[in-house]
Amino acid sequence: MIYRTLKRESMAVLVDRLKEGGLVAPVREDGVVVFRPIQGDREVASDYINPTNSVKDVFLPQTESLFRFNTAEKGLEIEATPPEGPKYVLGVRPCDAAALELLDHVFAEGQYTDSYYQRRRAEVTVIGVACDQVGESCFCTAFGLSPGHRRGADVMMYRLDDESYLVAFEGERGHRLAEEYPDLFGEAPAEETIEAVVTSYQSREVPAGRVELDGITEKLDGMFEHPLWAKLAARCLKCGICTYLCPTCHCFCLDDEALGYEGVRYRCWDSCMYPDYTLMAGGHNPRPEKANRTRQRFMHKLNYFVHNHGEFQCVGCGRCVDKCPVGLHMLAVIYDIKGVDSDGGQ
Amino acid sequence: MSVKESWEPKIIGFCCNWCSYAGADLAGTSRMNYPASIRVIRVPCSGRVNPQFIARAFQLGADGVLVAGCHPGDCHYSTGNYFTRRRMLLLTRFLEYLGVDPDRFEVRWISGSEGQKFADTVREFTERVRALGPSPKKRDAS
Amino acid sequence: MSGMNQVTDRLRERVRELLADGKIHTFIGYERAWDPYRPIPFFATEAGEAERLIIDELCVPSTPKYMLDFFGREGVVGLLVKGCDSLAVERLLRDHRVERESMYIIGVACTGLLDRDKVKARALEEGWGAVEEVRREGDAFVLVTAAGEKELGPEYLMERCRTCEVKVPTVYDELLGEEVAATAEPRDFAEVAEIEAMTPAERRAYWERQFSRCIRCFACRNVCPACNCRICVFEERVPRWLGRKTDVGEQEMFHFTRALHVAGRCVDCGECDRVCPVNIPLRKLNRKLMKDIGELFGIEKPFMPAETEPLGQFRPDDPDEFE
Amino acid sequence: MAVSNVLIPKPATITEIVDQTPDVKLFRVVPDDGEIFDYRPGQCAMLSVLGRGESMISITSSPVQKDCLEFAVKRVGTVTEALHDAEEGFKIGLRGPYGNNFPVDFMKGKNLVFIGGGIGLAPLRSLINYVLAPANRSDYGQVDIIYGARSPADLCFKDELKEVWPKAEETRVHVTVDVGDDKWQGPVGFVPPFLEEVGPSPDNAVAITCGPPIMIKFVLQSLDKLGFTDEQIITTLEMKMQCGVGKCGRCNLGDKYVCVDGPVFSLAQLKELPQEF
Repeated sequence: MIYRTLKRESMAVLVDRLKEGGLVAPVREDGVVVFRPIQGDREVASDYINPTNSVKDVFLPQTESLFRFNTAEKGLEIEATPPEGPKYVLGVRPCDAAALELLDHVFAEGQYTDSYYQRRRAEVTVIGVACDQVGESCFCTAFGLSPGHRRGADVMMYRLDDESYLVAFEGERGHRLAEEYPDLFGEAPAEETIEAVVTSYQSREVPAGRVELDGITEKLDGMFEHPLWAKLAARCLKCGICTYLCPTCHCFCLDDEALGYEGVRYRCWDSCMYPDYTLMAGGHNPRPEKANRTRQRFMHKLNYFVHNHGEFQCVGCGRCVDKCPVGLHMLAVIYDIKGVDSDGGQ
Repeated sequence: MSVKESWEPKIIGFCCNWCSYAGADLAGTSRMNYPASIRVIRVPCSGRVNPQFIARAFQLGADGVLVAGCHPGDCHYSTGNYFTRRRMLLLTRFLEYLGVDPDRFEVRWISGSEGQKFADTVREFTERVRALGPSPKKRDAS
Repeated sequence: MSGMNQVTDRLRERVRELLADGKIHTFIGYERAWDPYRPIPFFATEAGEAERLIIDELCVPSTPKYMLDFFGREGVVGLLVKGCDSLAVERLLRDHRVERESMYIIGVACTGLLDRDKVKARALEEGWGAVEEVRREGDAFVLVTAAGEKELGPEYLMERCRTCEVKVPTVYDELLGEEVAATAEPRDFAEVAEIEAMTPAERRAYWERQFSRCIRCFACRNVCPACNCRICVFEERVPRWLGRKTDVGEQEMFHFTRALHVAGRCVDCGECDRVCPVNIPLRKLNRKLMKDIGELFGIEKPFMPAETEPLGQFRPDDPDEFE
Repeated sequence: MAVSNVLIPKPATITEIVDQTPDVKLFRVVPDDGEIFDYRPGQCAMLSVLGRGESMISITSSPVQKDCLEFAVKRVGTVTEALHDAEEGFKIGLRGPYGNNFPVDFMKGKNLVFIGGGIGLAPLRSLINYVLAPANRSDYGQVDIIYGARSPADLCFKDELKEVWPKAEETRVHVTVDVGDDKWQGPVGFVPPFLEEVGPSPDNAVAITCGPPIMIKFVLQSLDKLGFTDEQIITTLEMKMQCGVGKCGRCNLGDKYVCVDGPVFSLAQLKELPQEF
């Protein structure tokens, strides 16, 4: 871990340099802030709570080419398509950075790993910016995170004063960035200052994060058949906004596009909230109802994932809370789960 | 040779079976000259032309799209092309609204006896599209 | 002018009776939820749950589309319907996607809804805390919040409500609240004209920027009362109109086609705009078509139940600009 | 730097196609690099028809067969239709093997009762031929194969049912059809009552079943009547899958993924899982 400072005006210089290697950062556009590649005169946004899409877009893109194929002359050639993408992602909030470590459980650990994901994780430097504002929908502290947490981030910036940032560089990728641009970063401030700044962020109050999650996994163990799921699911629009914007949701499908002999197999996001997600070719669907699918989503995040990986599959970023058109989101559901008898009054 | 020089416009023509396709046939059998830029797709009636077809044509890289049907009042199915006319009036404006150059889209009424009109239409349309240059392709495969 | 909250007690009473008598098995209304500024659809299935129902000027989401979830199911569903929602009901009825007998409609006269985003922004800025009640006093709205009563002027009205002419539902089994006269501002298409005034290149860039943001959740389709096909063309496998790939051309194909599929059938409820997570101005697509339908065919309000679908009819003397 | 990914298949060739029923064909497949992966009975593989998609198919050949992989495929969807339209020599993509396998060690020394319906015989066949292979035969006791299909024409693996398995050591084959035809002289009726009629003893036995969900449901009831315990019943599940490696998210039953933790489960294990299949 090394600390440095960065002058506010040097931020623009840093952006310009990172741009050359390929940079994704939040951009304000038509009233929303979204992660976008920074090209041309696109300006990096500041003063946002969290971009609408998550940093997942960089590591597990919504659409990713896996390989090209050619079936000409009754043959078959398959050629892997190396993952493309930026080298830096800037403006990541601590919740999103932490979400990457949850994705790691799925794509970078265990019997099977995904080399494209791993390569991006190895090559992309995650530059976080600690949260100056806490959103009404933010609840990261419920998952042991905070507005100043560094889990999953290679670099984290904290506002030191009106003129400069305190920058923390962690691990190989973090240190490399510090070494690459020595002219941009100034000497670390006194240790007490560092301590005070970091602590002030990490102990920042997150009102919605007061929600208590103890025992919820165990309670859900007995709630598979609970009538709550049908009650919750009634209002679902089956749009999957919750899953697409979620930094930890990772379900995907594979899809071929071909013209003539040539084609590409893509990996594209999919969503457990879609009716055809589990529909089999013969017409059988193990999750035919909205209630089945809603149950799957919340059970996965609060129960199954915990059983498999030892932690919740949620970082409290609040995107589903903000963007679900009908308020069927993690916070509401947590309170509803806590509010019912686990036997459903049966 | 530069791309621009070697480039020939690609035009998709939706022609109604009863009038415009017959008109195209007549142009052919009468040995009239018209550019090979057009790929004719025969449809039972211009009313069959779903706006999706046109969107798909542009998406896959057509430089221009022509819809041709019987003259209003002469539809083989009495009224099909009246519905087409309403739809195409809206579509022309909508494509323009989305930023598609209106010169890339053309609707014409061409009867079975109007071989010359078909040939002229294709020639004029091709030249107009040629002046615009290639249309940006929006999808790599189907 | 009085607010919709005045009928809350009567609404709860009626729903309690209807559920207790078994006249309906479900009632779709609203409840104040985790975010009190954004009430959500609530499905009451037991008489006791009627107490949770609310109705006020923050109850924006449209309820009729949920009727499709009950397709093929026995029994009657109760539905709380505002003026705009009644047009959605009529849409589904005219498309033969619901049976009138399968619905028991409680209509409520509405004088305009609040723009929840605007209200929310102000509430957050000024720290109002939770809202408990919304009243209407004359032209103003009074929000009873944790920080006391807050008054909001008519500038907080939703854009679409300014020109609304259907304040009283066109279809209902019983009506709560007093009939209100339709006093609408004249409809204009300023936002459409703004795009029309751009150069072709600007328009192209504008829409490409919008469509490139699309995350393909298709919430706009799912919420739309006019998008009620049993199998959407974009779910068809053969022929395949849309791949899974994210690509501006694919997204454009989707939004272009959807706009034309609902052309002349759109009820201008604005739900597509509301649900879009990335602020694609979808209503500007539908409104462009609505504007042209008015100009070309003289059908100014194609969404009114008395009108025949503009694209399902013709006049021999329609304008003909094609040679 | 060479790139690879667990989701990228290897080219393979369909060397032979054998019609089984009007809608089932057997495909013999050889990887183009000549390396047939090691697998165990009950495992599956992903078959790609490039441009159409990919499907998880159970391997119906047994590991004792070294020259090729065999897949029995029913025509039900996009990919299987494309496979059915293919000719010998057609190139496909292949990756695998995936999933767990039948507990061949647990079964050692026991009598085996196979209960299959329709295409459900495909995964069982891998185990049957493994058990009946000379090298393994002495490890297992009596083998009963109880199999049914909608009609005589819909019986898969007719040669083995008629000619091969009945002649194997200590092996009995019992075949029924839902509806007979002019030539059919065997039993007629659904598999569950037929199973009760055959009445295999649960003593020192394991029942292995695969078939359509509705058949399985009633077979489980019949096995219960016959005295089989949940630990003695083994089945293999089918789910929609895209990745085969426990990542794409759709084939889970609770915290278990059918593609990696299954597809083979004992009834005892299955009862511990959410009933969502």
